[in-house]
This record gives sequence, structure tokens and C-alpha cells, in this order.
Amino acid sequence: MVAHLPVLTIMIPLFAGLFMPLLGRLNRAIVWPLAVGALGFATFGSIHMLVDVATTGEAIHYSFGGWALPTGIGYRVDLLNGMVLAMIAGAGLLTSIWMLRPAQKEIPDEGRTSYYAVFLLCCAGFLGITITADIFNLYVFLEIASITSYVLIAMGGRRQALYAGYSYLIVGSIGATFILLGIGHLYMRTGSLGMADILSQFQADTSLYTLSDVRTAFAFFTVGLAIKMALFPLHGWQPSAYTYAPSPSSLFIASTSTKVSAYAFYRICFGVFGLAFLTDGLPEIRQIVLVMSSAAIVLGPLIAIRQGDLKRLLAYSSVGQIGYIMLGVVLLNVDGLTGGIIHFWNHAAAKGSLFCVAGALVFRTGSSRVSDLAGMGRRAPWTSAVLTVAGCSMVGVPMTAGFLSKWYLAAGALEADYVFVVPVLIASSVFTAIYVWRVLQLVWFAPKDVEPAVTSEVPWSMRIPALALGAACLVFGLTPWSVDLARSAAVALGVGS
Amino acid sequence: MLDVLSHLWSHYHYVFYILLMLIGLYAVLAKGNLVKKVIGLNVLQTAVFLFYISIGRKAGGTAPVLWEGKPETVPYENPLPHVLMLTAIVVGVSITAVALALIIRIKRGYGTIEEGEILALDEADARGES
Amino acid sequence: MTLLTLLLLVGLAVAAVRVRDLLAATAILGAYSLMMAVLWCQMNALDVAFTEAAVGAGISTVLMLSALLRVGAKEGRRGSHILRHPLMTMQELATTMRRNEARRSAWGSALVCLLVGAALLYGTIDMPRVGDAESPANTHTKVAEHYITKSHDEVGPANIVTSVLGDYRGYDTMGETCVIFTAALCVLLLLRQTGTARRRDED
Amino acid sequence: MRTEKSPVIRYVALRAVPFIQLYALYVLGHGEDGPGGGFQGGVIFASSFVLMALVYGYGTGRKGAPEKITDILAPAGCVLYAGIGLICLLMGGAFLEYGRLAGEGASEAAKHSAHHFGLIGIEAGVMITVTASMITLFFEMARDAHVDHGQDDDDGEDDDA
Amino acid sequence: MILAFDLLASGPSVSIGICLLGVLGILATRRMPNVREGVSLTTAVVNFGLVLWMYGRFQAGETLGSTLLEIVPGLEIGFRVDALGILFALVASGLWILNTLYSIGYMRAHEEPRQTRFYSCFAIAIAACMGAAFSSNLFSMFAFYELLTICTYPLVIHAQTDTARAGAKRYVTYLLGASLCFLLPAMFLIWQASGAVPSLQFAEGGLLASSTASGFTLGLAFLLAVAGLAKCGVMPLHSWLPAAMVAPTPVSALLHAVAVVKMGVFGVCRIVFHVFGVDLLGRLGVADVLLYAACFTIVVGSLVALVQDNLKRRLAYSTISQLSYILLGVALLAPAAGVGGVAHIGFHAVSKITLFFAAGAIYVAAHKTKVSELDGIGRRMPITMAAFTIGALSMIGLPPTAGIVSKWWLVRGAVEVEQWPVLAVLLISTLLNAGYFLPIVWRAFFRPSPEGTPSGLKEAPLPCVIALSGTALLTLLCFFYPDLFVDLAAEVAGYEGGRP
Repeated sequence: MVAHLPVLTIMIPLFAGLFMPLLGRLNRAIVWPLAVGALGFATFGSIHMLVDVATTGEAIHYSFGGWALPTGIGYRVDLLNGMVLAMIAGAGLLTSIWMLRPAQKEIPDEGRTSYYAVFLLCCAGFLGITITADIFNLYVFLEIASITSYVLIAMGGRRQALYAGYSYLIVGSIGATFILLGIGHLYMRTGSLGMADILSQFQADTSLYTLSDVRTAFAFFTVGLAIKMALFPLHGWQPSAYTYAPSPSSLFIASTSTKVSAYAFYRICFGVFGLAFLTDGLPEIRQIVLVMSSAAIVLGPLIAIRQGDLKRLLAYSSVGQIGYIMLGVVLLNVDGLTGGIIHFWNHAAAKGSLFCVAGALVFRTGSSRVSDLAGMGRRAPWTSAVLTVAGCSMVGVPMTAGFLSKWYLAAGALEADYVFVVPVLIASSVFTAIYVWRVLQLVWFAPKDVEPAVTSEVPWSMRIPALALGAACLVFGLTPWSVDLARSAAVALGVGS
Repeated sequence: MLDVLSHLWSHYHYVFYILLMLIGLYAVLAKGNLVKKVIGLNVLQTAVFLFYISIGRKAGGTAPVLWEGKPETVPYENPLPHVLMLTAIVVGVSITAVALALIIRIKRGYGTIEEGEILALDEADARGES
Repeated sequence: MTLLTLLLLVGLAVAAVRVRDLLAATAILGAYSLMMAVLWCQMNALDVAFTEAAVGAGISTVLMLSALLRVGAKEGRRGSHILRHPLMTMQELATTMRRNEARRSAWGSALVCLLVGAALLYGTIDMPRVGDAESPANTHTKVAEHYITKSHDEVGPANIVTSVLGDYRGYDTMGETCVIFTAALCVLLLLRQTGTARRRDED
Repeated sequence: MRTEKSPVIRYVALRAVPFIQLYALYVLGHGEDGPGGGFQGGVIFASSFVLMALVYGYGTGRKGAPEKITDILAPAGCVLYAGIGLICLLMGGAFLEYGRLAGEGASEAAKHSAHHFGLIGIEAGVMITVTASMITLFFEMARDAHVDHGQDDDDGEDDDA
Repeated sequence: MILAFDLLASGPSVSIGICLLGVLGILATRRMPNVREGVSLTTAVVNFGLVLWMYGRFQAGETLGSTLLEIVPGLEIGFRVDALGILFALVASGLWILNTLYSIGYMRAHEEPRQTRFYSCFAIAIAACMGAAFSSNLFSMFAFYELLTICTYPLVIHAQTDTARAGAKRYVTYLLGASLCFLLPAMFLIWQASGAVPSLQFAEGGLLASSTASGFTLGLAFLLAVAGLAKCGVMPLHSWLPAAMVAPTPVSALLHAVAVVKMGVFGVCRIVFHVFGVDLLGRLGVADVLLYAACFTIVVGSLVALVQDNLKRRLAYSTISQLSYILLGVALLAPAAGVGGVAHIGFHAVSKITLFFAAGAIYVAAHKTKVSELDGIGRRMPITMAAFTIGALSMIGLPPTAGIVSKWWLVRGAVEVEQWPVLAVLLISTLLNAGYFLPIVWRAFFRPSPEGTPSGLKEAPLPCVIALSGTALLTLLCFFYPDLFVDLAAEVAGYEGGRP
């Protein structure tokens, strides 16, 4: 069965999502264990594949229906997407454990089974985008993930959630249409939809890079994915979406969704167009993405400082963080890419923990105002500790995960002679430190007369995933293996050192 | 000038798909009514279908159904874009359905489906809270 | 002949976007889809035509009409805010809204459309002509050629589209089926609710 | 939807429904040899219920396709599709490798018919899901439309005032 | 045998571990104040014992230390015992014992709230000091440097009043801001410049001694690093120090006279001696910038201290000024001056802690915080004021106290490299020091008490008195037996000439 792990990792959550409306009708109690079990399997499968790829050094291939690519559709797991798969499945598993109680509170009874089903389909969608080796298949799973995301967001208790979901739907559909256009242009030029096949055509004849349709294709991929990943200045949909979504949705979507699109961009750059396109074919695109991501890195945290709502604050901070990942691509050297790739995990861990805390706040107080955090340290020490660790990771305090990302990005920037990136990173750390410190001071050193709004610790089902994510921030910051993986992944992408 | 015109003429399918696409995109971006945006989205998506189908055309080709004879002798159209667009049509109608459901809920929640009024209500809410 | 259909399509699209009565706009959109189906027939894409007629002109229109019955069919004169400046605060937003918002959003949108259009037109420069049997898309031996020449032996059906849809790219079709199921599930989740959720909305 | 339809329409619609459904099945089966298939068939099948609802009212239409059944059928179609893929996998092949349905080492002819069988199976899955989903979509959209519509009229008056 | 071997390799880690164990002990016994304070004191004594043992081993020529954790190649948490480190560790761990004693008296007399948090943060702070002292590379030092800032924040904000919050805000803004904006990029530049295989390991003669990076990069890195080490209190990045005086006096005493600020100057010494190396800095010429800043700070800090009426603030500005002696000694790049600078880490610590202890004792016993209120206090608190006088003499640099020893070495170094302006600065500052310390002594002993003050002795609680007498005694001892510090300093500065 190990040979079928690629497809099973996607199909088990998908199947669980399909069966859930049927089984949930019989017995509602089965819904949560089913979700946890399915995502547990996906986590196991993706980690198994990642270990496999890391030890053998060879990518895993899988083709559907027995048709060789590009005639049929196939999957391909290498180090890069193995890491992203593990991130999605892990975040999905922890979210599914975490959501037991918040879902009872925030999702109406009659819709909860369907909510779980939609959540599982969303996980399957993200996993499918990541693992596929066929660009049109990527689009299909992108749409599964998108449609479910829209609704996961719109399920928030307030009416603003509906409008946030709708805005995301409209903007996201424009993005998806642009991606579809990009796929069309590529298909017209190469006659193929298999990523590896397209790449080999480009590599065999680099004069293709000068063709107008190839360039247009890349431009539309870039803009479409930039919308989906909320890259500045196309992030307009994101703050409201994160703010008004129910806590389980915002936890899962914040820790995975934008990064999946960022991964897709990595894949388009390295697995479809090829490295040479960025260096020789259309170097201008590098500058544009560089400027966009630098702007995101500085402005995201800067706007976050002013926010009074914790979820909105975190959303703006995500705008900045996605900039780090995109910065990794355009630096085009091993150090920079290592920083970008490692940030998939580091940011998922940090942002996941922070949204666990935001969810705990909503769970206890019913709203996510920053001011309600006052005095939480005394009443909910575990949650506050997670907030502290994850906050430090966001700032990039040494020995936390965030530090390593920034360190490698800075090293890559110097190597690529983009010296100005270093002050950009510093400025962003400073802005991040300001809002993190503001929050932490409220949590731990609130004035004595303030009565804490969070009166007690959250249940264990919510505490364990939060602690696991918080611990991940430390583990990734203290152990070399995650960096080693990312470095091998970066080397495998074929950039010069 | 003549070059440009002749280019546009020879690629007129593409010119039309771009035109349709821009009409749709304009509606999505500029119209404040939520249903109108969905209509725009539909036009936008169908325009892309036109692009795909145009890619697979063969001059003098026939439908890709093996009625006419052996594929070696008959110029059958490229079937792949057709397949892709069948999928895209389904995706399109799915998005339309979800969008409409959201609009119905928005109407129920806000009492309006005009973007400006919704934002004004949100703003009033935000002021009420602070 | 195709050109005529295309011209008609553009006319219908403009009309669908411009008409203020949403019921009429929906009807026009239905006609537009039907005309699209005609176009697909002219372009030998029979399956697509069939689907477009059933979905675009059929189900889609019906869904829109039934939704319109619930949300009202008049379009207001306010403009859109989708292109609002990312850094703009809510308050600034409110002032811009009062000032000529419709015109402002129209100009902004037109600008974006022009940019997109220019990029797409640029993309056509090196494109093969429509109908070029020698274009890469039509001659790839492992993809298009393979489907046309081998599908009958390898899969069976006379309709190559069915072979590709169900077999070569069967996994996509499974995804597509899941998409439509997902949409149904999502709509259920959003619309089928008892009193509690409804009351929450109407607060 | 509130006004009574003319008797002619009612008569024709009622008689048309079985034919529409039959045609839908034909489209499904015809997919192998010509345009058509599960998706188109499903949409057409669903439209027969839509027609019923339009002519005879929401309740009557829904009676033909009760919530309970469509709710089960919608995922069931997907499960059928993916299940066929999974069976291929259990038979030792790749996911959706229909040839394997004939068993390992089967003759070319057996494989051919296995392909045929697999295609029919998945088309049926698609049709089931599409039919049930389309019916669900329509009936959820159209559910108590008159209630909301009434509320809409009130809003209109507010605007005028 | 095996145990001894293990302890040799992991002595520094054990030292940190002891402090952290102490934290756990303090937390576990939070409901029993006596036991809690006993744990605190025991931890301090055990830790000091361990540091002494390591000093012995180090003197015997053994290498102590190991790499604890390698995050990625080049970035590691590792320890190594060397002269500079053991000097700093001896000062911090030794004074921690006396300080704990003093805290017990002070905190009890004041009935302060949140004492458990106080003691545990204190222990973490010492752990951070130990970690920084024994760090074998810049990255570990940076990590412990940051840890110190973070764990002293609760101590500064201890009272949680508005003033305390404002002071703490300034404290954290300056320290974290400087290290994020300057120190981190500096570390990064050093890493990049260190060669083909990037490293941050401290090395005798300088990690960057053989670097091929451009002079501009290296100079920039040096200036950023010095600016980033804002704990050293050099102007214009000094204003956190007076702001942090809102903390309880034991905090001001140990942390803001000894551990925190010394961590800053210790960092500068590390940068100068073991990252850049004296030779490289001599070639680059950027050390002059540090020299000028130090001279400026010495004079201006003293001038500002002159006009402060609040005793703790006056001491704070005195600290700012005195720290720059150390920087000056290091920046002169002359071995003899280096000895003076490095040795001043220890000498200034014992004297300044005495002064702060005395100030706190006055506050506890007489509730006086202003210089102008101290008339005649010497007659009521003779022991305290005697200790204060010894501390003040040391600050000015008069025998028989520690201060004169380091000042003598500084003068010697300045003469050696013929920096006459520096000599002038030293002279002026001595006069200024006398100008703001001697009036206090004079007031205390020779001015009559204001009317209405009860007569008779009223000293601070016994633990406080013991502590401050102990530090005063140390100040005197350092004059008669300066070799402990001077030898270590000579090793750090590479001084091979004769001794006085």
C-alpha cells in the first residue's frame, strides 16, 4: 500500500468529507473522530512520504489510471512539496482536534456535520494542489479548496462574515480565472499539461522564453496566485476574512491557505517555467515580486500595530509573513530559498499558535478584542505561554523558528546583492516587536485593577494543539533538521549556491 | 498599422475573447450590485472557455467523435480543451451557486445587496462598538 | 458565420452588464449562454455546447432567477469598492463613498481592465493562428495526438472527449464531481437552517 | 410562482417529465458514442424536477425528490466514482486504472470491457451527484422565496420614504 | 573520574542549570517565603562555588566548555571558559549572594508584593549572565543578552504603577530596539565577513583577524555592534538606565549597577578583543569613534550627575559615566589601558553595589530618596554611611579603595599611546566625581540633622547591613589584593609588561 500513499493521503480526507454527511446523519458523535482520524492518516502519509524522499533522495511519482504523464494525470512528491504536504496535514490534524469545542460554540447545531465535511474537503483540496504534477489538476483542486474556504469563512457568527466570504469569492474567482488563463497560454505553447513535460520543453529550447504568450502566461500566474496568497497590494480580501471567520476556519485558513498559493508559485517558477525564466527569460518579474514582497514585509506589520482586533492584527501580520516566503523565490540562491522554504513551516507553527490563542479568546469572551487579553497571563498561563513563544517567533528572537527564516533570507539577500532587503527585514522585526510587545504586556503586566476577561484556561482539547504548535516554534528554532530539509529542498530546485 | 490590423484579423477569436473577458471583468470590478458582479463573473469565465476552445481548433476539422472514419485520415479537433472546459463549466456553475447563496444570506443579514450600503452599515457597526 | 456569433455575443454581454433590471440581465445572460452554445457547435465542440446549453442557459439561469426572487431585482446606482486602496481606513472609505463613488470606481475598474487587456493582447502577438493544425497544442504526440489516434484502441468510446474525460483525465473529472458536490454542500450549509441561525442574521 | 399556471401547461409539464428523465438516461448512455455523458444527463434529469416545481409549486416538486434522498445521493455519486478508483487500487492497479477491474493478467478483450464498465460506472456516479446536487441547489435557492420576497417589498417602501 | 570529566565539559551549562533549578525551587516553594528565600540563597552560594571551582580549573590550564546545541552550522549555543568570561562570572555570581541577602531584608521590610516573581526573575537573570559570560560564540552571547533584557523587564515593571510602566517601556524599547536594529545586523555582517565557512566563534586575537571583507563592512559591523550593546550605557543610548531606576533597589543594585550594564561592557570587550581583535581595529581606526563617545559620556554623565537631587538617579548617572571608563580603556587599544578597563568591570561592580545598597538602606530605614534630605544621616546610620563613603572614594579613585587601581592602569595606558586629551578627561572626571560624591558624605556626617528627627541609631534590617558591609569590605580588599582581577584582565588584554 505504501506505493499508493500519494493518492491515499489525498483520498482519505476526501472520502471522509464525502462520507461525513452520510454518517453524521446516523450518529453525530462520529463526526469529530472521523475528521481527526482521516487527517491523522493524512499526516502520517505525508510525513512517511517526506521521510522516504529525504532518505532516498528521489521524488515519488504516481500516475492515475496507469497512464504515463503527460497523457494522464500524475502526482509527484519531492522535498519541497513533501514539506508543504506535512505542513498542511499537520495543521489540519491539529485544527481538527482543536475545533471540537469551538465548533460546538460557534457553528449552529444543524450545520455542524456539514461544516466538518466542508473542512475536510478543504484540507483535501489544499493537499491536492500541493501534490499534483499536472497544472490543470492543480486548478481543479484549487477550486475545491477555494469554494470550501469561502464558505468556511462565511460561517462566522456575524453578518460581516458573509460579506467577507463573498468578497473573497469574487476576488478569489478573478484570481482563479487568471490562473486558468495562464494554464491556457502554457497549453497553447507546449501542448501539454504535465509540469515536468512543460519544463523539459522549456529547457530544450530556451528561446521559448522570449515569446509573448509565455510571458503573459507567467504574468497571469503571478497575479492570480498573488491574489490568492494575499501578497501586498492584492491582500484586500484577507483582513476581513480572517477577522470574521469562525475560529476553527481562521485557524486552518490562516496557517495553510495563503502558503499553499505561495507554494504553487514556487512550483510554477521551478517546476513549470524553470529557473532560467526568472534569470534570463523575464528578469523584470523578479524585481517586481521583490518590490511587492518587500513592501508586504514592511507594511504588513506596520498596519498591524494599529489594530484593536486580535484576529485582524494577525491577518495583517500574515500579509507581512507571506512576503518572506515570496522573497525566498526571487533571491534565487540556496540561502534565500532555504529561508523561504523553512518559513512555510515556521510561519504555519507561529500563526497557528497565535490563531489558537485568538480562538481561545473568542471561546472565553465571545469577541477578539486585543484589550480583552489584559491579565490573561494569570488566569490562563498555558495559552499565554503559547502566545509568548509564538510572538517571539514572529519577531525573530534567536532560538525560535522565526529567527532562522530571517537569518537565511538576509544571507540570501546579501548574496544576491539586494542589500536593501536587510534593513527591510530589520524594520519589519521592529514593527512586529512593537505589536507583539503591546500584546504581551497586556497579557502579563496588566494594571492590577483590570479584571481579566479571560477567566480560565481553555479545555484540554484546545490546549494540546496550541501547545503542540507553540512547541513547534521552539523545536524548529532549536534543531537543525528542519533547516537541513529546507536546504536540501532548495538545492534540489537547482539554484546555484 | 496594417500589420497590427492584419494580426488582429488573423487572431480575431482571441480579440473577441479578450473583449468578452474585459466586459466581464469590468462588471465585476465596477458594479456595486452583488448579483451584477456574479453576472460579470459568468461572462468572465465563459470568455476563458472561448480562449481554450480556440486553441484546439483545426482548420476544416470535425468534432472529435469517431464517426467520420480513421483518425489518420480525418482531421479531428483537439479534444483536450473540450474536456478541460467541461470541468471549468462545472466549476463556474458551482461558484455561481455558492455566490448566490451568500447573496441570499447577505440580503437577509443586511437588508441590501448593494456594496456601498453594506460597507456603510459595517462602518456604523464599527463605530457603535468603539 | 462565427464572426457574426461573436459580435452577437459581445452585444449580449454588454447588455447583460448594462441593464439595470436584474431579471432582464439574467435573461440576457441566459441568451448569451445559449449563443455561446451555438458558437461551440460552430467550433465543433459538441460536448461543450451541450453542457453550456444545459448549464449556462438552463440551470444557471434558473438558479439566478430563484435567487433574485429572494433578494430583489433592482440594481442601485452606487459603485463598487472592490478596488479600494488597501491602506484606506474605514473612515476615509466612507468619505470617498459619499463623493461620486460610482464614477471613481468606474475609472479605476476601466484602468485595471485596460491593463489586463493590454497584457492579453500582448500575449497574442506570438500566438499561432486559430485553426493551425500544426500548433504545439494540436501536435503533441503524447497528448492531443495520442488521444485522437489511440483512444479508440486503448479505451473504447467513439467519443474521444468521453475517453479523455473519463479515463485519461478521469481524476480531474472526479475532482469536478467533488466540486459540484462541494457546492451543493456549501449551499446547504449556508441556506438550510432553522430559526437560531436566521435570527442571528437578522440582528 | 404564486400564480396558478394554465391547465395546458400543467398537463404538458406532467406528461413531459418522464420523457425528460428518459432522455436524460439516453444522454448518459449515449456519452460513449456521441456528445453527452453523466454531467449533461444529470443536469437534464434534475431539470425535470425543476419543471415540476415551477409548474406545480415548490412542495410538489420537492416531493418528487425529497431532501433525505438527494442529501444521500449527492455524496453517494462521488463515493461511487472514487470507490471505483479505490477498487482498481485494491485490485493491484493504480487509482482509476479501469483495466485492472478485469483482474490481473486479463486478456486485452477483457481489459477493454473493463474499461467500458469502469466508464459506465463513473458516468453513473457523475450523473447521480450532478442530479442530486442540482436539485439541492435549486430547491435550496428557491426555498421560501416568497417569504424573503415579502420582506424585500417592505425594504422597498423604506427606501421610498 | 567520569564525573569530573563531564563536569569539565559542561561546567558552564551546569552553572546555568543550577540557576534555573533555583527558579523551579522558588516557584515550587512560593507559598513558604522562608523556604523560598532559603532556596534563593542556597542557589546563589552553590553557583558561586561552582564558578570558583571553574576558576580554579581554568587557572590550572584546563579547557572547560562544550557545544550544547548546534542549530545550524555556524549558529550554535556553546560554552567555553576564558579569562574575560570567568571574570564577569565571578563578579556576577559572587555579588549575587550578597544581593540576595540584601533583597531578603529589603523586600521584607517593604512588604513588597509579587516576591516569587521577583526572586525567580532574578535567578533567570543570573542564569542569563552566566550563559553570556561563558558563551563561546557571538550567537549564544546574543541569545543570553536578549534573555537578560526580557527577564529583567518584570523586575523593572515590578510596582506596576504608571511610572513603573513608563520606565519599563523605555527600558525595553531602548534595549530591544538597539539589539534588533543594530546588534542583530552587526552579528549578521560579522557572520558574512568571517570567511568561506561562516562562523561566530570567539577567537584569541579576533575572529575577523584574517577576514577579507572590505574595510567599510567591517567598520560598519563594529559600530553597529557597539551601538547594539546599548546595555553599556554609552551616550546617546543611555536614557534607559535612569528610567530603570523605578525598580526596587536590589534590582538597581545588582542589575543596573552590575549584571545588566556589565553585560553591555562585557559584550564590547568581547567584540573588541575576540571578534575584531586589537590589530584589526587599529588598522580600521573605528575604535576612535568609541573612544570619543566614551570620553563624552564620562564628562557629560558626571555633569548630569552633579545636578541630580534624587540619590538613585545620581548614582545612575555616575554608573553611566563610570562604565565609559571601561569602554575608554578598551577603545584605547593599548594593553595597559585594556587591563584597566577590564579590571574596572570588577572594581566598579563592588563599589557601585555598595553605593546602591547604602541608598536602599537609607530608603528602608529613613524613607529618604533625595540628596538634600540626607543632612546628618551619618550619625543615625553610621555603618551605612561609612560603607557609602568607601564606595564614593572608590568612584573618585582615591586610596585605599579599588577604584584607584583601575584608574592607574588607565592613565598608564593613555600615556603609553600618548593620548593626552584622554588624560585630561580622566582628570576632569575625577574632579567631577569628587564634586558630586563628597558633598553627600559631608552632609551626612557634618551637617546637623533637621529638627524633629528622632535621635539614636536606626540602621536598615540586619541582612541589608551585612550585605553592604560585605561589599564595602570587598572594595577595600580589592585595593590591597587586586591581582585576582588584574591578572585576568592582563590575560584578556594581552598585557605582558611588568606590574607595579
